[in-house]
Amino acid sequence: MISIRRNKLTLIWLLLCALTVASYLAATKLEGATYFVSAPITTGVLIAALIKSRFVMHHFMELRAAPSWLGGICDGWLVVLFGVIFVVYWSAI
Amino acid sequence: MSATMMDVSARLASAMPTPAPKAHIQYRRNSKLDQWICFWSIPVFYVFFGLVFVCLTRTMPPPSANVSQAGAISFFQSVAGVTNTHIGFALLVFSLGFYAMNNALVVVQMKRMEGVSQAMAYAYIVVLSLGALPGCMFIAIVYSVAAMRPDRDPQLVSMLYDMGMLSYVGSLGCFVAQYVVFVIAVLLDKRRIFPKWIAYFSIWVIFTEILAGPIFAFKTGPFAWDGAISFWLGTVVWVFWQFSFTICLYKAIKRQPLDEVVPA
Amino acid sequence: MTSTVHTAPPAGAATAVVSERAEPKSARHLPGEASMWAFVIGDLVIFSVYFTIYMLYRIWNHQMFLESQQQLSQTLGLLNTLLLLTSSWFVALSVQLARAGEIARAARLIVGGSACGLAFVVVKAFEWSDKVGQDFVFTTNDFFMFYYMLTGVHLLHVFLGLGILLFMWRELGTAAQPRVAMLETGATYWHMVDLLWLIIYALVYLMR
Amino acid sequence: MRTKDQTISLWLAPVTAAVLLLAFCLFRGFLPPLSPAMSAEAVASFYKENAGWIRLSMVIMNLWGIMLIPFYMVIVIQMKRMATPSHVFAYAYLGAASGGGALLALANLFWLMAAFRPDRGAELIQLLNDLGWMTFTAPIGMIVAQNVTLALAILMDARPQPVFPRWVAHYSIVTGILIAPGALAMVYQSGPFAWDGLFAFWIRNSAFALYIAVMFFVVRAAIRQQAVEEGVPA
Repeated sequence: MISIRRNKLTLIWLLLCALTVASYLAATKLEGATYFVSAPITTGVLIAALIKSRFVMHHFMELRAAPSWLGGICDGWLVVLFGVIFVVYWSAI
Repeated sequence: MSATMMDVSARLASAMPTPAPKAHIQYRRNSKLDQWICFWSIPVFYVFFGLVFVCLTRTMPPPSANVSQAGAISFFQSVAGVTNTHIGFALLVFSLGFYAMNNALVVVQMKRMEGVSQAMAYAYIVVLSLGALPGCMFIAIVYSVAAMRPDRDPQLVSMLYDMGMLSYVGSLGCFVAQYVVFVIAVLLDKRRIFPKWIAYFSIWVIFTEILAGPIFAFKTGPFAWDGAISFWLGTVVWVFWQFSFTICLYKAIKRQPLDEVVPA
Repeated sequence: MTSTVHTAPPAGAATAVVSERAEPKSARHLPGEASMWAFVIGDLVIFSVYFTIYMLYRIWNHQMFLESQQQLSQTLGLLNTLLLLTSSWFVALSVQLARAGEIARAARLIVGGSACGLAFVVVKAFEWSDKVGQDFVFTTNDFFMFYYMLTGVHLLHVFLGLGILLFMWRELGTAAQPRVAMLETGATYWHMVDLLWLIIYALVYLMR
Repeated sequence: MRTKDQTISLWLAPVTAAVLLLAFCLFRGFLPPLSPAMSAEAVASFYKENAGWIRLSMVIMNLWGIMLIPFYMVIVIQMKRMATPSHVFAYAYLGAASGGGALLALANLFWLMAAFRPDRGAELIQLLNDLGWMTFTAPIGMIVAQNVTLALAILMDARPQPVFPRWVAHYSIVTGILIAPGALAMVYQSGPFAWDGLFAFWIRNSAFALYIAVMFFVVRAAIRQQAVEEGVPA
């Protein structure tokens, strides 16, 4: 019988939730009531999102056990997408 | 021509182990000539389609959705001045007949599927016969009428301009229904007449079709009828799909055994 | 009619994959069907185009986006993210259990995953109706246009995913030997829905 | 017993043809056809003066024009009897027939709308009139496709006793060629290819009418042949 409590997936899930709550707190509690342009917050939540995406792909979608070309494509996609997002964001600040 | 066909069929019939119940049935098993004719009507149709919409009438990529009445008039005058709109749409209404042949081909292949009733095949041809009118024919009629008299009341020219583009880019339901019917049939088909991935690709097209819905609410931005999401992304995905689909269709006909009897 | 039968593949490709999986194998294994992965990658590319266009419109009118963003309910956004993460976790566990032959537990986890997915839909419906009640609609401004479009097209993916989860549940409940490849295929789709939401959440709700 | 409905549908064709001919004669805009060169005021006053006749004729066409479809479907059924490699042409014919029917219904509605409130602005009446004529005359692709697919199916029919005789194929093609210049009504506003011209109106419509008349006899023979083959009284 596979244990859910002592399972790597559960650990990953806890990490994902922790990162989510942390980004939520960072975005809503750090800088007062009015939203304004904030590169540190943006960078933080985007990096958190990148890590979370990678976790979901790697562990939930089981890319860690998949043929490496598929993992390569998916990691490449993440790099390109977040690269574009960062470049667009930073180009405006 | 008929003599050679009967000759071939007779040879094939004698080579076949199964006895045919009726004399005429053995003749129909001799070739896939009719399907190949219909298949090659697909590139012919899309060459016409591209020629008409991209080169002649300049409706693809679409003219701006954010134009004044004067802008609409000048669109028809500039393009219509050289009678391109007229000739383009005359070619289109002529070539639309090929479209019926394309769709019939898909029906025949869908009827070969196993584990799917023929309801999906019939639904496919009905939604596309319907869709040809709002999706293709209507802009041809409306734009020829507009280009015919650009000196009409500017309000009317502007209305015709909108009517044409909204029907051409915004006729969604018939095509969503086409893809949904196709996805259901392909995924349930036990014979894999079409590969599963073309069904999955069709799901992209469904989503991009849905995202053309907002063209009725926006005149500028990504959701205008000439917008980045509603038009450009949707068109790129659709062109990719159409290529893949045509290849799948080609392979499906190619793989069909000569002696196979497709259910009537 | 009968002549068509013998041309059909003997048992279907999916079962072949299962029997391959049943024997212990150290080699790397593609979870689910390759065609689903083609779909997932294409869908991710399509969404990347949406995200890029969103980012461009955002920097072109940064202040307005921030002001509009402030009208969103951050709590509901957080709740929905946690719901989808939990749902994904359930489904991932379910596939793991199904592979080990614990079919009943796997089926229960699928039910849990679907319940979280449904809760996501309910929260989303509540959030949308709340926004519409405050007169923030699709045409209000560019931010709300993207907000409704991105969350809306994602919601359609959720609906499709809930349908797929239903099929997975049926497979676990009725099939004598559930096809693991089919479960993996469905789970891959569902995790993609989760993945897309994580990015939408960061782009639409959180970033400043 | 599979030919009775076909025989009834077959006889619906001359009835429909008669009704369409009646509507055609009652619509003052057909004999002679309205010219695209007419000014907006002339078109508006035409609709004002003839509103009653236009409504009568177009309502008749509205009610009975689509009744040609059962006849077309008999042709589809006969095409499926042919010993062609597949039924692909029959389905193409079916799809094209439904597309063509939708266009006739739409053209008819434009004319009826123009006649509904003839005291509307002249430009609006002219617009509806233009739309009606363009929809009626120009989109010939569907009819041509019907004729071409039927012709191809007949040519490939490998039965020793073909369902339709081979000359029907050639005749269908010729009719298709005679109808095709209707599309040029989108290009020309005057001359033989305008919607009131020799080719786009007179030849196109007469070729179509004659074709339906000839096909009536051809289809009747095919149904009889089917009845004999299946041992059923026609």
